[in-house]
Amino acid sequence: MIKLTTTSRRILQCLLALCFSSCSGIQNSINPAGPQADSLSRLWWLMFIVCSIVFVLVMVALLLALRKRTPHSDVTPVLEPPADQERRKRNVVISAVTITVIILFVFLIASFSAGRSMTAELANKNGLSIELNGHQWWWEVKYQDVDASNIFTTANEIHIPVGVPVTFSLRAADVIHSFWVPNLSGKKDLIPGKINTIWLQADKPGVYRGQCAEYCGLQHAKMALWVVAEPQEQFNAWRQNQTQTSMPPLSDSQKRGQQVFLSSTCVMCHAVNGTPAGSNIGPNLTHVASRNMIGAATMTNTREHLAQWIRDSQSVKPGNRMPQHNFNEADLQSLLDYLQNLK
Amino acid sequence: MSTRTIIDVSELPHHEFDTYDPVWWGNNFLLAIETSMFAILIATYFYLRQNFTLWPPPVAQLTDTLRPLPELGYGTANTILLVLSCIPMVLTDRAARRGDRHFSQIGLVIAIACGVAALVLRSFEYAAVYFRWDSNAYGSVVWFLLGMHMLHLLVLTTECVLVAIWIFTREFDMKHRVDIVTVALYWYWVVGIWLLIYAIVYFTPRFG
Amino acid sequence: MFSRLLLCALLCLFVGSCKREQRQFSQPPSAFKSYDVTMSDIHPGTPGTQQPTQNPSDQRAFDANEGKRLFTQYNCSGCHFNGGGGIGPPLMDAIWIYGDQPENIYSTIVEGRPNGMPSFRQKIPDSQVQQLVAYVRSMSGQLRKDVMPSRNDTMNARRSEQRTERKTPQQSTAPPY
Amino acid sequence: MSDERAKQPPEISTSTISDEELAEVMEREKGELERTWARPRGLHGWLIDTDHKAIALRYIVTAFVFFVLGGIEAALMRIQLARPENHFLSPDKYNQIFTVHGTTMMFLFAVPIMTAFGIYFLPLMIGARDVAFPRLNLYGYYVYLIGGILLYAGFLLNTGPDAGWFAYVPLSGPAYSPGKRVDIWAQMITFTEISALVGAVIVIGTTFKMRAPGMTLNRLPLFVWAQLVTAFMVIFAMPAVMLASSFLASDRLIDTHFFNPAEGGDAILYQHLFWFFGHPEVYIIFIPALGFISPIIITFTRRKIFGHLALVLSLISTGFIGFGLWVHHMFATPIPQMGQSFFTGASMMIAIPSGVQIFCWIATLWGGKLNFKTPLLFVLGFFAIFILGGLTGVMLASVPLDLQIHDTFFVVAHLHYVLIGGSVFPLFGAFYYWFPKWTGRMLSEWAGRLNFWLMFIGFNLVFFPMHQLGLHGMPRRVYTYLPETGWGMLNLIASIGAFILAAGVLVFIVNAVWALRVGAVAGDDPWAAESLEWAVSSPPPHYNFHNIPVVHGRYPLWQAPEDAPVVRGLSTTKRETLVTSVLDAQPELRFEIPGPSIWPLMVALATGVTFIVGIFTPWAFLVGAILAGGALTAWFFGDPNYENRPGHDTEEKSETVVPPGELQPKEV
Repeated sequence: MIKLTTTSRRILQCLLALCFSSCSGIQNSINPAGPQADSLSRLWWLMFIVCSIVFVLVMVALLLALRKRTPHSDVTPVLEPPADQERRKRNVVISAVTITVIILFVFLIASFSAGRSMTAELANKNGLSIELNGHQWWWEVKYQDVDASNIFTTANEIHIPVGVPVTFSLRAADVIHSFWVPNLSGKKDLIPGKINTIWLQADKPGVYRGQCAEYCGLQHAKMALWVVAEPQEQFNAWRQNQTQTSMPPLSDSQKRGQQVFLSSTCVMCHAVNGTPAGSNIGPNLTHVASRNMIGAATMTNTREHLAQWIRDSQSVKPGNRMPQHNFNEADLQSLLDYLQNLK
Repeated sequence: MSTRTIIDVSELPHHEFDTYDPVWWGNNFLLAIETSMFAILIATYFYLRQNFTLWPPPVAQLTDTLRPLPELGYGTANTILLVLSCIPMVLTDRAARRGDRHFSQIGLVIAIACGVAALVLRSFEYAAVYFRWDSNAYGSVVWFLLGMHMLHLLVLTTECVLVAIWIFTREFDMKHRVDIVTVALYWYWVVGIWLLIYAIVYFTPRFG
Repeated sequence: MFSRLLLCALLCLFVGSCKREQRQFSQPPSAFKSYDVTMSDIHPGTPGTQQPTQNPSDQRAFDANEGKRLFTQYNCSGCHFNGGGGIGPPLMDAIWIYGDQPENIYSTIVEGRPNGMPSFRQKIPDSQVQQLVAYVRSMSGQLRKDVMPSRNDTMNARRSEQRTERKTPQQSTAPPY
Repeated sequence: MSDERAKQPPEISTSTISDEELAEVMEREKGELERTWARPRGLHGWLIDTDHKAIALRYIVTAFVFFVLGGIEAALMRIQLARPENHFLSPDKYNQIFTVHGTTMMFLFAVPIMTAFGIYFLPLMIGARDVAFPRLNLYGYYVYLIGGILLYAGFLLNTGPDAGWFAYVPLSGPAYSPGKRVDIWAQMITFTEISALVGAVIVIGTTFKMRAPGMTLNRLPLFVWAQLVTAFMVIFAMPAVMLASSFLASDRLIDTHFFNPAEGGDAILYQHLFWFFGHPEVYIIFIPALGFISPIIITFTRRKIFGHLALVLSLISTGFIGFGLWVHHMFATPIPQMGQSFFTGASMMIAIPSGVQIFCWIATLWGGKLNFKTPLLFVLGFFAIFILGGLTGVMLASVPLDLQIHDTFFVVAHLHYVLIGGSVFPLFGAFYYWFPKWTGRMLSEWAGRLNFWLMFIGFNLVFFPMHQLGLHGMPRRVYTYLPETGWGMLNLIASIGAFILAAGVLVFIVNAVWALRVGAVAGDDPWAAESLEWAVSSPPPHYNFHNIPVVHGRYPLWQAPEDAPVVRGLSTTKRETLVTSVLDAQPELRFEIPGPSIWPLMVALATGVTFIVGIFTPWAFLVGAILAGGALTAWFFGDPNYENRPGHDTEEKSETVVPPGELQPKEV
């Protein structure tokens, strides 16, 4: 009987938790914000409810089987149980198996149709196309366009217009990563030497967090990104800005900051369009100030965090590829001025 | 007083050929393991082939041929040798079954000679493959195929040597007659697998 | 007897792996010096601080491997190619113009050398220079075998560092070209 | 089998004997038999002992030690994840720990301990005196031990593998895993593979050829069926991972290009190879556990199992289908749609045989004379947990849904529900059920119940919240997470549960130690069970059966007639057992089983040297080959029974030394 309570406890806990979870979260697969995630969560709920019922039924059957106790004195083994009883059991078992098969068929159909809905109708629409390149441990985002002047590169923050299907072609620079924004769709792997494709579409504006879902080494845990879904015109404005070259330094401090940037380690890995800095080993910083997060969505993009990141990113994200820098205070401040000006 | 029947097995033999002997079964299942290993290895060969437009990959500095196909000479010689080596093995097998010590001694010696010769030929076969194991995936998988089979040749020959030493120096007892039959089986298997590998390594690049 | 053998095996392992597997991502800020960024690439003969002969990265497989990554990343391969040399002198042979010791290579990278080797002072932090030094020495097999990098995931230019036999360094005063 | 039919069945004479006479003869033979089968003296004797029971117990103890180590690693991970941005472990350490945890539980605990049960009980259940190849058996154990020690030596020396227990390339490859960490993983795989394959061959050989007269395939116990199916799966699955790990090692050590895309290699190839083994692996762990459940249910319901045939068939079909669904671990990779659909179908299909078995067992429980002892309790726990895990498994089989929950904590929850629920709970049931047979003493009943409830509640606390964590988007294998993700609460619950679970295991250890000292004496058959192992004393004598029994049904002890015939005529001075025909178990041979020998240990050491030193220099393979060759030669030329000649001193000294001549049963 204790078993019954534990079982029911689990069911209850499960239901509660799921109901709760399904109404919040910027990185949540059952809080869909796009057609794919939506059909997925519907598939999930179907399977979850059916499976819960099956589970409860089997448990009840088990408990009913256990209710009959016999005195321990009676231990003579039963080798020939009553035939009619056995026949009844056989029928029950057979029908149970049949029901299982039917349920599996339903699941199979449901899963196929869901899979179809995820790819089919988006595949032939033409929308935005983005090339996503996974690095240890950050995301390089290249916006493709027929018009060469609209092609630009950013990192760790993907802006997409609401209601427009976005095609991602996924590549990896080093090891296997996996691109996953639960609120929008399932995950796809980024595999060296291969090109993988996934379609996304956001129906509600909002910010959705994604994270690398294939173990990729030391900082797998802190390889995240943000997808910002915004109305078309807002998106256009953003893209307009991104295609520009970097803001020229205005104040003296910013000018010095640029000098520091160009004559120290920064320039070896980072690119700032419109300056000699053109390396693409680290994230492209042309519009770094316009981003919400730094360090692959590890910290919010504030001056303090930026300073901490430049000085000693290893304390925040041990093992990441950004070395420590011990600029003196003045240089650091002017560097920060410069970077924060890169809107 | 209650009595019970006795099944008296004291007359039963200690060893018998084929399915009677657990050793026979043990040996066959080891062969089954190795067979599935080779099956997967061959699958790998064809899987990797998909990544190449030309197989084996062309080499710029080769002028006479576009594709450095593995040269047939040594491989073919080895194949012929191995196939022929089955004849003494079959005879040894028969001899062991009917308990002809002298004959099986001769047979084993010939077999060992064939084994050694095959090993020597094999060491030339690697050179017949244009690529080294560290040149590209093609080289790697071909070397691995040849190497794995060579390993079996080596084990097989050693096993023959051991059995031979025994029946030359010690008694020609049932136990070791069973061993000879088992070794013979292993021999047929090694040859059979080689025919497959030979066809795949040397001819699939040529036809198709 | 089994246990004794085991003990020996353990000891061997320990000797090998005490330094080899160390992955040190950050020095305490005190360890690296604060400097004023000079605004030009010309450094009138200010000698760089000499590194101790013993380069800690020489013991660490991770560092040697990082060095290998940085070697292509910082485009050392642009001149030295995969060590075979081209615009710059080859690094995988036994001939050393400015010395084969870690501190020589360190100052070669930091100070630069005549005939085209630029100075990377301020451009590459010490820790990474050390990793590069370790890798450069591994190209001619100067490090322990179990520390040197194995093959990379790119086109197969030459056999991996861990399979290159150790070359005995010879000094050469001849200018590269 | 055809030419077996062709051959004349060998001569077998039958006679009758009164029980008194029989008892008298047996009394006279006893001493001789004891001496023939006894373990040689001292440490040396312990090292070379080939008694399948001794070896199996060593396997079990070793594997359990690794289980505890793996558990400790799990606890460390749970501490690290208990709250966001925790600094208890560095990412470097954390990655090593979860890799070693997975590797330990899969390769050093689950597979070996299941094999060990087979090695211990097959001969006892089918009425043989030892397994088919005792020395190979010993070799298998030593190789496994070396593999385990290698992994942990590496781990303690900061050389623990850190690329995950399935070590995907390129991360585990030469370019991204410098040092020797992954090489140690690859070689450890090789060692455990060898021992698993050896174990499989032994299980099959023993089951096919060493069954007591009358134990036709039709009467084979379900435990043995499970072991047999598992052994066949091992034979076809393990070579794949052996190749995968050797490809990986050679890529890392001698520059081959199997997984280097730039030279025509392929990263997906590794995943195919690994999962072609990796998925059957799950069933290799799980099917033997099904074999534990049936005897426990039979014993504690006091009735024949419902649907014996259905159970056997579903075991076999599970074995087959198990090979048809490895790709469902790779749905996120670019795999053609067609393939995906096929593997979805197969993955769902596997639910059917599992369902059949569950239903049959429940039908057996229904109206049986239930006796709620701890083993049965654990089996009931198995039902609750495994069914839940199976249902989430069906969800994971669906391609689109899998794309959401693949590689998240949902999968972590699922696989622990299936493996702990499906294997560890039955395993603990089996501990409680068979402990008396191993030691002759009973485990405490109330401690058993405490153990069960702690484990059951603890387990669900740890792993149930992980389902939600997965749906909330928490990927697996992260060493920490940001506070704003809101995963803190559920993770904390899980971490608390981990320690309750650990407490449960601790209770078991205390219980076992206590029982060994002062546990109630069990007697031969404390549960009044049906299978043959309960016919012999607890712990069983070295020679298992004095007279090979004759089996009359699926439930030998329940169906044994008063005057069951006995098999006589096996030598008492040599280690002989009866070999019978594969299908209908007709006596065929008096097979002489090799006795203790030092050479298995030597060959194992040679193997160890080869692969461990091979990490550092390829020359090791030459040296190792020579060493192994020498040892094998000695093995081959060694007298199979050189330790067991009469007069050779053993720890047993019997008073009744009768000249062997009189002991021949013919004169009875």
